[in-house]
Amino acid sequence: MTTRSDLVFLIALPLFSSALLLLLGKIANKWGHLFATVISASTFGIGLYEFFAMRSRSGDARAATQHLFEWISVGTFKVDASLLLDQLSICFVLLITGVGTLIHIYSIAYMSHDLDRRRFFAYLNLFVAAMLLLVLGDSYLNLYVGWEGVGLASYLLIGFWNQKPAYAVAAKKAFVANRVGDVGLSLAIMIAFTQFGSVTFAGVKSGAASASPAALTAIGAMLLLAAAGKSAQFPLQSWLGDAMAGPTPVSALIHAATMVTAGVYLITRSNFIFDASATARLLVVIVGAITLLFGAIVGTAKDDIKKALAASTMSQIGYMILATGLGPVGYAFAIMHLLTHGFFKASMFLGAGSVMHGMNDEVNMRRYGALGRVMPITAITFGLGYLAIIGVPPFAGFYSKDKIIETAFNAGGSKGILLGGAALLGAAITAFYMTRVFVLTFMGSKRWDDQAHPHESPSLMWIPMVLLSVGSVASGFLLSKGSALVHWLAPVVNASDSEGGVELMKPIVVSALALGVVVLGVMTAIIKYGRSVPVEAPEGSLLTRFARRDLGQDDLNHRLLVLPGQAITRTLVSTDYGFIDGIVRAVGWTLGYISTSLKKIQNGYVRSYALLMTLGAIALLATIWLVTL
Amino acid sequence: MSLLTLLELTPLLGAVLLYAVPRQNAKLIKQVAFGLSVVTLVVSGLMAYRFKTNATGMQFVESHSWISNFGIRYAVGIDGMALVLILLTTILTPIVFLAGWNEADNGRWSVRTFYVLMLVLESSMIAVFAATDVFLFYVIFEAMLIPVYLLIGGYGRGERSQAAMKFLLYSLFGGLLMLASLIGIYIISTNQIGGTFDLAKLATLQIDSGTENFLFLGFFIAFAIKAPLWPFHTWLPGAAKSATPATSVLLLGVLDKVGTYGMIRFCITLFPHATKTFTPLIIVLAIISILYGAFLAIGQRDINGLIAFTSISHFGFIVLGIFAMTSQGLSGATLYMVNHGFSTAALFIVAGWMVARRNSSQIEDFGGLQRVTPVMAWCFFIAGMSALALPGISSFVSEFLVLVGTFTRYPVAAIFGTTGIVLAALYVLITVQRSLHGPTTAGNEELKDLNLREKIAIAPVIAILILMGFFPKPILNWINPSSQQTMQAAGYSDPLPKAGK
Amino acid sequence: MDISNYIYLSAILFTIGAIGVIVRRNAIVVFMCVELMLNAANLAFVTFARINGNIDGQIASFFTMVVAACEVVVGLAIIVTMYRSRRSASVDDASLLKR
Amino acid sequence: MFTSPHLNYGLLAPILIILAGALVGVGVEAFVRKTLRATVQLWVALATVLVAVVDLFIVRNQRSTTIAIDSVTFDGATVFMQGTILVLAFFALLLISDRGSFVAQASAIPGSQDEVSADLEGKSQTEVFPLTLFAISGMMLFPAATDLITLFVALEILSLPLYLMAGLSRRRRLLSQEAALKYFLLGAYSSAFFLFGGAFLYGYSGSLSLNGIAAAVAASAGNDIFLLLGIIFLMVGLLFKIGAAPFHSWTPDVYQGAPTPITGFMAACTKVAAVGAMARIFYVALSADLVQWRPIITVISIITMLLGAIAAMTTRDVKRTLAFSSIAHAGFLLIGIVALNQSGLKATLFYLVAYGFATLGAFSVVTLVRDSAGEVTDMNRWVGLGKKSPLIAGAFCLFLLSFGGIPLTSGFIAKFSIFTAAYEGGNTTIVVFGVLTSAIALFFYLRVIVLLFFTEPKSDAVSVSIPSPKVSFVLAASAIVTIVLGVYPSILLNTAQSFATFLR
Repeated sequence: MTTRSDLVFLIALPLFSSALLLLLGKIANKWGHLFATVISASTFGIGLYEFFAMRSRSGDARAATQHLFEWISVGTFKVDASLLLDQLSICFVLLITGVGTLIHIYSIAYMSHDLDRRRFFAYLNLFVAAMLLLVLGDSYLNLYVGWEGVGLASYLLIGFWNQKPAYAVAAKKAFVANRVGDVGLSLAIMIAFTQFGSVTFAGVKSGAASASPAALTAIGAMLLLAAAGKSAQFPLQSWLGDAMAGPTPVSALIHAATMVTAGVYLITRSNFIFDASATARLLVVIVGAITLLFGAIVGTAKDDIKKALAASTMSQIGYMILATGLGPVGYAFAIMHLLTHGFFKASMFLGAGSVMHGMNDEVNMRRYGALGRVMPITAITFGLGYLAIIGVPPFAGFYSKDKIIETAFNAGGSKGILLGGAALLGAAITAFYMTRVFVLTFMGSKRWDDQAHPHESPSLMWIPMVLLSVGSVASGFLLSKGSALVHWLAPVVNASDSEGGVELMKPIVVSALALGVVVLGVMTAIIKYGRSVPVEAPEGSLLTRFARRDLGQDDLNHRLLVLPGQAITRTLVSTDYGFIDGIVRAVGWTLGYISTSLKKIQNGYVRSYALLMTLGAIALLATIWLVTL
Repeated sequence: MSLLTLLELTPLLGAVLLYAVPRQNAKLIKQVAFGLSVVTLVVSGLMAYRFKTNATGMQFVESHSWISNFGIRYAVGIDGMALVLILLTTILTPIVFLAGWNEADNGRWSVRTFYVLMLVLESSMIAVFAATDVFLFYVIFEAMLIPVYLLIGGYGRGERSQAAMKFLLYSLFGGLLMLASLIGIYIISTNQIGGTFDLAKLATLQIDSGTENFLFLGFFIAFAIKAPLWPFHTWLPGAAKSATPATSVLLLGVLDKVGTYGMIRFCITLFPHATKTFTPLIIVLAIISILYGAFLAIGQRDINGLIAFTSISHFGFIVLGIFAMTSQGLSGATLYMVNHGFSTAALFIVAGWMVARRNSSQIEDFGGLQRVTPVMAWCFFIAGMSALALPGISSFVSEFLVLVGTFTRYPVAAIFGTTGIVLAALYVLITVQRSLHGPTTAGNEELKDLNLREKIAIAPVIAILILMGFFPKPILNWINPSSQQTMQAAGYSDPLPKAGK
Repeated sequence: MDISNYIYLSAILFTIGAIGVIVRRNAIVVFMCVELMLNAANLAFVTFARINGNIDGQIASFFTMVVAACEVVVGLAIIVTMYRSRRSASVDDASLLKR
Repeated sequence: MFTSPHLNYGLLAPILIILAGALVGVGVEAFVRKTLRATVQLWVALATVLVAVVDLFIVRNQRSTTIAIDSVTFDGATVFMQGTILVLAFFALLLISDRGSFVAQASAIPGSQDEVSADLEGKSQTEVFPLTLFAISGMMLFPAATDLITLFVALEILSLPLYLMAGLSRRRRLLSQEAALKYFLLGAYSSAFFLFGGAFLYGYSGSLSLNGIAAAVAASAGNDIFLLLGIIFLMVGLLFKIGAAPFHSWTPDVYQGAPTPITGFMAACTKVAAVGAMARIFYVALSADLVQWRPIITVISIITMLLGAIAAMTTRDVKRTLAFSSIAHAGFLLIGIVALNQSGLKATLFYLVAYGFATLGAFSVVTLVRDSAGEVTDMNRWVGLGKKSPLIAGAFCLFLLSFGGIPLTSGFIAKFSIFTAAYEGGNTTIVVFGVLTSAIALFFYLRVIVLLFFTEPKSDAVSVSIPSPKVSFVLAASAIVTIVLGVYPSILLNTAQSFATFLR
């Protein structure tokens, strides 16, 4: 362990910038975006510096910590505000600050016409700060702060145009779905504390060795729930599509490249839990496999370019989650796919943003077509990303996704075949729907009307796109060359050089298979969408319609959660007045009634008063008589 | 005279001083009252400065015979828990004065009466947390209802006198039950150690379990009404809807804390065995409160009613933490009291401004405020975030401590409690969406954003909310010894980690 | 004759008086019934004095007579005023104060 | 051989002074000019009471059971209760002397020419002062009396003047006369019971003195039928005077019909005397037989508290409400008798003072709320009084809060002490009921406060007449006592503690 004193600036700088821009208000309108971008770039600078510093150290010294202050200390519950920068977090730091900075630059142009651009940049910086805290925290609770912080930033950015009610609803939905996941994270922390008396990664790791399997499984399941919430995994996936309500740069940064991958980070970070619990791992791969197919299927039916990409993101993160569930070696591949995905998906989202920028914010791909000619740079950068995601060698996705498919097959037995098969099927569908997106947007015939004047975006926008597409091309090769990333991460995830499990097929066979299904998917898409595409979506088959409705996820949530929730609320509201308060009112009413009746005794006749007295005396006599007898 | 007594007397003397100001000069009255509350704040600050963090037991102790026939003493003293609640009082009072500068103008009575009542209330709230003689506590506990009653009934809105009446009747009813228990424990002390109301001495009594259960219930129901815990809560929404923001802040922010404070200070300390007996029941009630309050909050149309129900949910957390009987639960609950004070204060103050501007408290009448009045909208948003316990804001620390403390002993309860955080997100965000987001509702286009006075009033609250989210340590350092002492008194110790070292 | 019979007599007189108060409407009669009750008590006192063998009871009865006389004075005054203003001595007519 | 009885005039003096004053008053009635009479009578009455108070103060520490053979006992409780009665009576006299509550000529037919002319002549009724003094003397004797005859005589001395005074109201004379009639008939009826009970106790014990009865009770097992009849009938008479259910039904009617100052006097002082006598009888004579009567008094106490509190909830007349409140308080006071210990007696003494002053204060407010036709007691017309005369309405609320037992008022300490005493005596049930009743009772006290302060005044709302110095004095004194005894009750509690003994 090395102690560093500059880690805090990674978080403090963007946080400060965000607060400053928000507090200064209109004063900062002129320079706010530039300031935020510079800050973001400087965090990237620090990140790079730290990276090289880390590389220059070796062995255990690579991981660095910084103790800031004692945050909470009650009894044995001690949580320090401490940062941990190790091989895993530095990957994220570079991704977040790097991609983040590019997207800052992109946004300067993209948001140039928005009156609230300053606020947008403040939110972006807030996001960067929170995300860095998420990956730098040395304990689950620190992570939690970042975890909710990015949720807040995401909420603010999805609802950036919240004057539109639908967007405000989307933001709320994202936050609430995330909160369900947060319940998982909270409970995981509580179980961890109850079991190990510590919530730091190190403390839990050391405790996990001697913990009961049940506890570990419980923690694992709860962490998975948390990951599912944040990373839009089944069954908490429904918010991601709606989250596209936010400005496109946000979709690129938060809902594609970084925040949504936090679940993968969480599981990877908690490898010591999952390594010790096969059941938890099984749950993870099930969720991953379901989601990767789910997202892929939904992606085939979406006409909204951003929603199609969002579905794709969901599916790709499904791959990563699947990978993390495959044991020590899977973590590295998950992270690798996460990094390459960060490049190519961000690149494609920015491309989509560029298209929208040129098309008056039109998002329906059926109204695009033949845009490749008017937006060549966008088309090329998007195309590179496209090739990367479908896994064409030598683009980035080929390296990372292939490894996952391969590892899935190697999981052993029927489980391996099922998972490998799912991953392979996912790859085929991915090839299909991504080809569909690309063809619908950039090729074929022009379907936009004359009011649209598509044009290439300004340089501030395309430069980041180009840089990202370079990443989409090269990152896979670079990371996997000599298992660079696997070795780099090995100290954190305990991965050994040899890939675990039984080798079902030779890697080359898997690659061939994968390529085969990809070609199949691409061909199908070209055949289906290559020629003419109706501007209005055809009704489509039952499956298509079902996929358009996100495979019924919202309907299911509506029936299972929203309606009963509303019913409970209504019932309780009426119960509160009618029953609980009603009892109190009934007591009052009864007393009043008794009071009125009692006063009937007071009828004004002196003789009846005398009678009452006499009866009273007789009653006393009778009582005492009875008592005495 | 100890500093503590001086602190109690400062606002009271201030109230007297207000009578020297001519009744017509409302502005001067407000300024003097505000000045006095600041003086009180300074005195309390001085006290906090002199407070010895690591010392156990009561500090600033003072004791004089009051009603010698019953061994009743004017006995005051504070530990960390009392200190933080007193500070909460003294900090919030000037803030609500500033925030609600004009809210007394249209009351039933004069502006002066309003501030006199407020200062008397402040004084009695300080005294109630300082009292170490159970009888003294009881007297103040009851007597402080009167100013609140008059404040709601005299300066509130809507069905104010009904709401005020309901509040008073509920509280007095609880108080009477407590009185019965108070007498019971006094008689027991008479038989064992000579009649006394001294808290520390009463804690040493040997009470047979049947009696102890009854005595416990007397105290507990009184506190549960005050806190308020389901199903004793139905007075709160009405009171919150009718009271002025300043009154609501002091009522929900501070006064109701007497309930939870009393549970720790009296129920647990005096009746440890009964506490054990009733803990399961109370935990169930707390869980019901958390979820029930949250659901009802979701179903509210009135913004103040919403805040009231969120408070019921939050009080559920506090009670849960208290009766979890772990140091995290207790400290968390105490911290929660403070945080909830500031968080509700922020909510009520901003909601009060919204209501005053729009002249309606229906959530549906707002909408799109973020475009019209961004600063106010931001303040409301941050207050909302503190209500849903967003990490980075003070309430997160306390809520998490409560849950983690509960989990170590009662995991199932903690799991139920944790689901409350989803509901919290719902009620806050639904309200935010309806009132701040969306297109600007007709009639709201001309609403004015916060003025400088209002900004100055809300700034410290928000600053505290955020600051204490990151640096709760000084306060926890004050609170922790109290929690330890309470646990010792109740005969509990923290559960040990199940695995590992 | 058994001396306890006087006690029974006194009890009967008392009961008659009490019933009279309840059933009679004329204020004077009602008042006379009260006097009857007082005299029943007197009889009891005297009888008990005899039984107990001391004269305390007899003395008591003298006091009672005096007090009863005083009561008559006051009572008649009240009843007469009442009668003058209402032209009726029925106690049932005096029932304005109720509820 | 006849030996003249030994009378300790020194200790009888307070009573004798009052009696003498009353006789002087009668003389004044005969010899002083009409125009001066009212003033002279007031000064005579006040001076008499003052002298009696001073005398009582001088002899306060002497104790004797034989100041009039063995019929009157001068012990701590006697001193305290006589003192209380005298002080309360002093303030009541000031109320009584305030203008215009009394009829000019009681014998005149309401509405007749007689009455009008008497009114025009400016005659004013002044017999009320000697009557009051006579009543006071009876009240002082009642709690001091230790034999049945003296008790009976004292009961009548205190009652007879009150019967008359109840009928002296200047306004609404029919109601006033009706009140007098009801009070008289029922009072006489109850004293017949009292006497009959006394006869049986005498028959049982062979003695008229309380000590003699106590000795007999202690000697026998106590289930003698005579004893039981005696206790029950005696109890009826006493409970009637206290106003406990089911012997309470006169209270609302008489309180409403009687002139307000008299109601105040009666409510405050009679309660002291009757409770004092009852306490003495049960503490001294019958304490050995508590198995028999304690359950009964307990039940009666509970019924009385509940009835008073519940019935008051829906009552519309202020004086009737106060009457029901006084019934509820009778129930609370019975708790002190049930307690049957020194704390119980101490608490009862304190309670009587607290209650007495609050009652006087409350009724003095009632005298002030008027319209052109005199006092207005319909509560609906008191609406919004707090706005017009906050001070008067505030004082009224203070007294109500004290009745309700809100801390920092004398009523709270009173309730607290009496509950404590009962708890100490092992009567937890009655404490629980007492607490519940207090909650119900609060409802109607608060209802009045809401009417006064939280309801907009109507157009036909009444005015508050400017209080004369006398009424102001009473009001202020009552309010001060109510607060001082609430905040620093030790002053009186210590006294009550040292005086709370019955000599046997």
